[in-house]
Amino acid sequence: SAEQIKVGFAAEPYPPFTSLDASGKWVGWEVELADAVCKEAKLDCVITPVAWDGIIPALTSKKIDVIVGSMSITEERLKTIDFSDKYYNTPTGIIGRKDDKFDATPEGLAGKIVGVQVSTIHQDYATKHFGDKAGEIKEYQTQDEANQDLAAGRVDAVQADAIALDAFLKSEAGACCDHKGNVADDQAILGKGVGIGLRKDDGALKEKLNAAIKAIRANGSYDTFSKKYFDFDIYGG
Amino acid sequence: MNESLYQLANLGLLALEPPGWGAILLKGFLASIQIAVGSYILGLIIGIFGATGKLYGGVVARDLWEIYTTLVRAVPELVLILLLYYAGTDGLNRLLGLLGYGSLDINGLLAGIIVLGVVQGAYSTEVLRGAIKAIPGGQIEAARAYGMSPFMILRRITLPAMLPYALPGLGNLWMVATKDTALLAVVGFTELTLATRQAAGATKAYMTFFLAAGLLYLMLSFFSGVVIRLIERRARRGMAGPV
Amino acid sequence: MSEQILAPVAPEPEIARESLLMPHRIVLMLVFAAILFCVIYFMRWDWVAQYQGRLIAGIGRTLAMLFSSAAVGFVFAVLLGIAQVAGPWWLKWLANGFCSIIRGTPLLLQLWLLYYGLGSIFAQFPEIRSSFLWPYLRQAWPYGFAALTISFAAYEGEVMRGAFAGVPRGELEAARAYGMGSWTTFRRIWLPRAVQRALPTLNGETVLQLKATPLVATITVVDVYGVISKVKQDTFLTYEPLLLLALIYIILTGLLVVVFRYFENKIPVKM
Amino acid sequence: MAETAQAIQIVGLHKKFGPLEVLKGVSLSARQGDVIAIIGGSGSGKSTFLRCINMLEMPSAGTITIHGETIDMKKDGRGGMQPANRKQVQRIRSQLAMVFQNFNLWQHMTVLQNVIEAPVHVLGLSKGEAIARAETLLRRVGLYEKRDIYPAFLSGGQQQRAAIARALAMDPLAMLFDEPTSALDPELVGEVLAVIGDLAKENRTMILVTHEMKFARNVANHIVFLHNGVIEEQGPPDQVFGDPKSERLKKFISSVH
Amino acid sequence: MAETAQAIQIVGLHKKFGPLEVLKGVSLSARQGDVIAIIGGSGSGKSTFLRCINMLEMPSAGTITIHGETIDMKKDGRGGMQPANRKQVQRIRSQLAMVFQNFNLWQHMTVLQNVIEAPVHVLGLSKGEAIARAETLLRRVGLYEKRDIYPAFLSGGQQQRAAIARALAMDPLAMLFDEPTSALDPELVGEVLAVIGDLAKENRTMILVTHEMKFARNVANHIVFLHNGVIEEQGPPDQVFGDPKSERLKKFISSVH
Ligand SMILES: Nc1ncnc2c1ncn2[C@@H]1O[C@H](COP(=O)(O)OP(=O)(O)OP(=O)(O)O)[C@@H](O)[C@H]1O
Ligand SMILES: Nc1ncnc2c1ncn2[C@@H]1O[C@H](COP(=O)(O)OP(=O)(O)OP(=O)(O)O)[C@@H](O)[C@H]1O
Ligand SMILES: [Mg+2]
Ligand SMILES: [Mg+2]
Repeated sequence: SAEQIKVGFAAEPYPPFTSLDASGKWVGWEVELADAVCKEAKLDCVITPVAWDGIIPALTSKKIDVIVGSMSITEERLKTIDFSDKYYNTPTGIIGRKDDKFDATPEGLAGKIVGVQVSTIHQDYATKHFGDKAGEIKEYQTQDEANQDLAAGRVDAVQADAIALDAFLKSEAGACCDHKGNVADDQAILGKGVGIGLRKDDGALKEKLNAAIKAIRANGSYDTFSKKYFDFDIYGG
Repeated sequence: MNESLYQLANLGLLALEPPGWGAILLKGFLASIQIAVGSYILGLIIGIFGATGKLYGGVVARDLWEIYTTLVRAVPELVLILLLYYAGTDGLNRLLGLLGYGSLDINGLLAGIIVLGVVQGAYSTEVLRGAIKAIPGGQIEAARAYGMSPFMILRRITLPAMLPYALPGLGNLWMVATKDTALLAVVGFTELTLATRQAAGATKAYMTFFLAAGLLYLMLSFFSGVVIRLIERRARRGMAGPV
Repeated sequence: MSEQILAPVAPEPEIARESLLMPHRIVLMLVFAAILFCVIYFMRWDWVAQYQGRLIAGIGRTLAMLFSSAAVGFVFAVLLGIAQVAGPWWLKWLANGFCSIIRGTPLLLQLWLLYYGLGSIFAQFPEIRSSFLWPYLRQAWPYGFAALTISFAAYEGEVMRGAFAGVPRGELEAARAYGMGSWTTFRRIWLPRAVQRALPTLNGETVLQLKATPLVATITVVDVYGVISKVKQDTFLTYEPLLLLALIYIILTGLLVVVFRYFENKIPVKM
Repeated sequence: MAETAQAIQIVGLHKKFGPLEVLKGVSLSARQGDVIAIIGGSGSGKSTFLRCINMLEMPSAGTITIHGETIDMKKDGRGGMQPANRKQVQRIRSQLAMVFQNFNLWQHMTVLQNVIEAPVHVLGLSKGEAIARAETLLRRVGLYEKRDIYPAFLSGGQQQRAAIARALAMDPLAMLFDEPTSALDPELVGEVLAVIGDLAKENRTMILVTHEMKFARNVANHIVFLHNGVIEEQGPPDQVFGDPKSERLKKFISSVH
Repeated sequence: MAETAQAIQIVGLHKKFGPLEVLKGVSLSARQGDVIAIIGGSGSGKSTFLRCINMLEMPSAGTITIHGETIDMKKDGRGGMQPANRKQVQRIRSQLAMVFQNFNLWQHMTVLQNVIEAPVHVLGLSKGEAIARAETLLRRVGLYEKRDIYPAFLSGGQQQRAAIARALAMDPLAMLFDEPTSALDPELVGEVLAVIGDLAKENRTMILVTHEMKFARNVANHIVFLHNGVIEEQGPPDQVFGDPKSERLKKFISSVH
């Protein structure tokens, strides 16, 4: 039978990539991606939700075998874990309340409270680029909480993956807010896109996953399920 | 405007059938109860060994149990859960690896039970130790005088005789066990609290779900309270008046 | 289990009085030293220097949370306790209900209910948003403080109820017989006597409260637990930060116990 | 003059506990310097009567006059009475110092603190003054050395002497003793009775409930025999003990001896 | 025959508690049917001696032989002794039924459960058999009606009678009583002594420590006077009580009467 691997998701909702629906199923773009990759690589994948905060320790202590969690490939993370090739890449955006006009620049954010999710590239980016000017960089365990606090007025701006922000803005709760722009790029922090996280000694698995990602890109299934979620090319440049 | 207030009344979100989230909550609740029961029983077993070890064990055993109970009771459960959850299973797997076995698949439920059980064990140890000390010494001496073996004394006399003294403490511990399951939310285990947050996150109806979960916990604690009182009354039937 | 188990329970040697130099103790200490050595030399601790300042600030915030919530919570606990012992039936009923509800639900849930639930409702009222309270209400710590305070009040309310009820009636009667009014009796006799009785329990409960404080990190209050979480996420280390955190809490617990011992010993109680 | 000489005057005191009428019209007057001993069988209402005098129990009917001041009472809704003026009751209580059977010392205070507590917080004495007075009194009852000890570490006799010092510190118009020695071991009774005996010699107004007949005879100048909630017989000790009139008193005296 | 007739034989028993030597070489032999009363002042070592017989205390030296079987002991490292064979000790204990001063009934069991506990779980009787035996015995000590009551709800005398039934249920070779009536109120002593007196008439081997001299004289056929850890004097009751030799015994007897 097929090799069994445990696919780690963040247990906290991260729409439209991974979230639980009312019937208890995990749904979202990344779930479909994981399915497609696993099918292609002939792997028997078991979805294993873990706390985002502990997702890397969970990987290294073998509670899970791969991370499919919109985790960007960065130098810092590469010191601890390994990544497959990227499977999507999106710009980083900033949103704020509609009645509050500002730009996604250090100057625009001067004095503002910026919410980010912990241990994300956004946290590092915001700390480095906005840290001095902004009123405070507030860290949240989940993206969802950051968004929630923006709606509740407890932060002025939220920096995150533009797509995730877009999903929030489209939701009922996101009606309060709009997109203020994307931040200037910083490859060293924002990385080279999102990849599947792996343990360092898992070379064989990495080969398989890379081949599978390439294959679903080539055979069109990647585009098929992406269309359901996005009206643009999420794979990026 | 008063969207959340409106949602408070939107009980449709709690329906058992999707799009209601009732089933998810109940599943989480069930998981909470499973963990609570499991860890409580594990804690009791550890507690029995701990209490007898502390009272009757050799010097080494006594010191080791003392270290265990002191450390566990001084460190926040949250920290212990993180430490044991990651380090515990990691260490176990490494040990198994060293011994040449494959890695063990410890699922979240089992890990949760073990982690909370170890925490509960420290408190159980103290409760049971106090209860055993409260047994009049003569009762155990009488058992010796009638030729009972040490294990039989433990089984037939010590454990049942200490029960009335231990029950109030054990009752409290059960209440703690039911509530400590919520802490597993921070390691991503979908028990009631995390299920609540997932539902709340998906629907943004925070108040509705938090209050619903609170009600479930309250029901559990109320029901437990009734059962504990019944058990206590039964265990105290041999005692004249309140202790 | 040797014949030892047969021994009557009474003669339980006081561990503290035994010598630290017993052979097995020395072995234990050696083992401990070896573990300590391994921990120091085989694990990474270079980050400690870098986070030192934030750690100290975090400890400060933890202690601030602990003491402020315990102090305010204790005032409420006294009220809850006395209400249950001496109040009219409806007040008894209310106080009792409050204690049962808080004690019956997890603190984590209460915290989230206050922060995400109540907090988001506040945000929907422009009146509140424009009021002078808003700068506070939009922060996280007031919610953490409120949740911790309420929880402490409920648990201690039970303790104080028992303590108030346990003060011998005769001592209160003596106070009345010497012409003290109800407030003087309460302030000079009933309350101090009840607190004295409750001190050992309060000690334990305050340690429990200390251990509950890290939960506020889940609503973005950066206490020492929050700082350690950050270390974990920045460095991708797991065990080292958690071990340090455990050590910090052990030390704080030890200090609390010592402080309470001091107060307990101020009024000797005959065994 | 005749007014003030009448230290305590009680007229027609009734006390009901629910349906049970414990006191059925008891009257008593004590002049300044009187030492009155109340004797009687268990359940005859002695404690209740004493506790009514300083309003620890509310009488159901009757008047209580302390040094010419009658305590105002009003009807509560449920057929009982209640004090009309709480401040007055507190003031009168502070003038009638009660010594309890179980001492009722405040356990969280040292002996000295116990003695100065009420003078400072009820009478409003300065702390220094109260301490000076307390130390004199403690020396008198032979407890000066124990002044910084907590009551739990004293013998019963010492505790009762501390309680007497506490009562004396109020410089009361009259002292009320409810079986001050019955919670003591026989060996300790003597030391407490000695202290009370000394007080009696000083012309202090005292009302004491006691089971120590010999002591009552020696110390009191008036004996009241309570039975079933009424005063069955009263008079000077020699008459009451030497020549009891009623059958019941005769039986009581013979049973106690 | 001479062997088995010797029910209990103790030779040169010593017992030290730390530096304190409580028993300094006590020897005693009881034939089948003997009733031996041990008397002596407080602290003379009576209880310790009785507790050594069934090894509730480990003797420091000496031998104990029950119905011809000598209990194996070996030296422990620290100058004391310990049983060589735990099973043997348990077996012998089950043949020597002890009745304690404080009854020591198991509080979590009813009277009947107390009585059948050891027969079922130590002797291995079937439950039905044990209950039948227990009911006979309970009837004998007059507690049949109380068989389903928990001990806490019995009077002291009833508790002690239940404890005696519990001991009898083991059908023991000998019974050991340690001051079986001294924890009882005076009114209740009689009922327990009556039961023990009946047992004595039945030719049951018994060793009893008692302060009830009159009872000892009536019931025992041999009196042992223990003083300071040695047997100061022993003999038939009439001789020991009627014509004591040693000064100490004389003094003891006169002090007790
Ligand atoms: N608070 C109360 N409620 C109901 N009944 C009471 C109360 N206090 C006293 N009594 C009853 O009143 C009666 C008289 O009690 P009291 O204590 O005055 O007797 P006493 O003469 O002091 O007896 P003793 O010598 O035993 O102290 C008793 O029958 C008692 O049961
Ligand atoms: N477990 C023990 N540890 C140390 N000393 C003990 C112990 N048990 C008894 N002793 C001491 O041994 C001495 C004899 O005690 P034992 O109880 O045998 O006296 P006894 O003759 O039964 O006196 P009593 O009539 O008061 O019961 C006493 O001095 C006692 O203090
Ligand atoms: Mg009385
Ligand atoms: Mg004895």
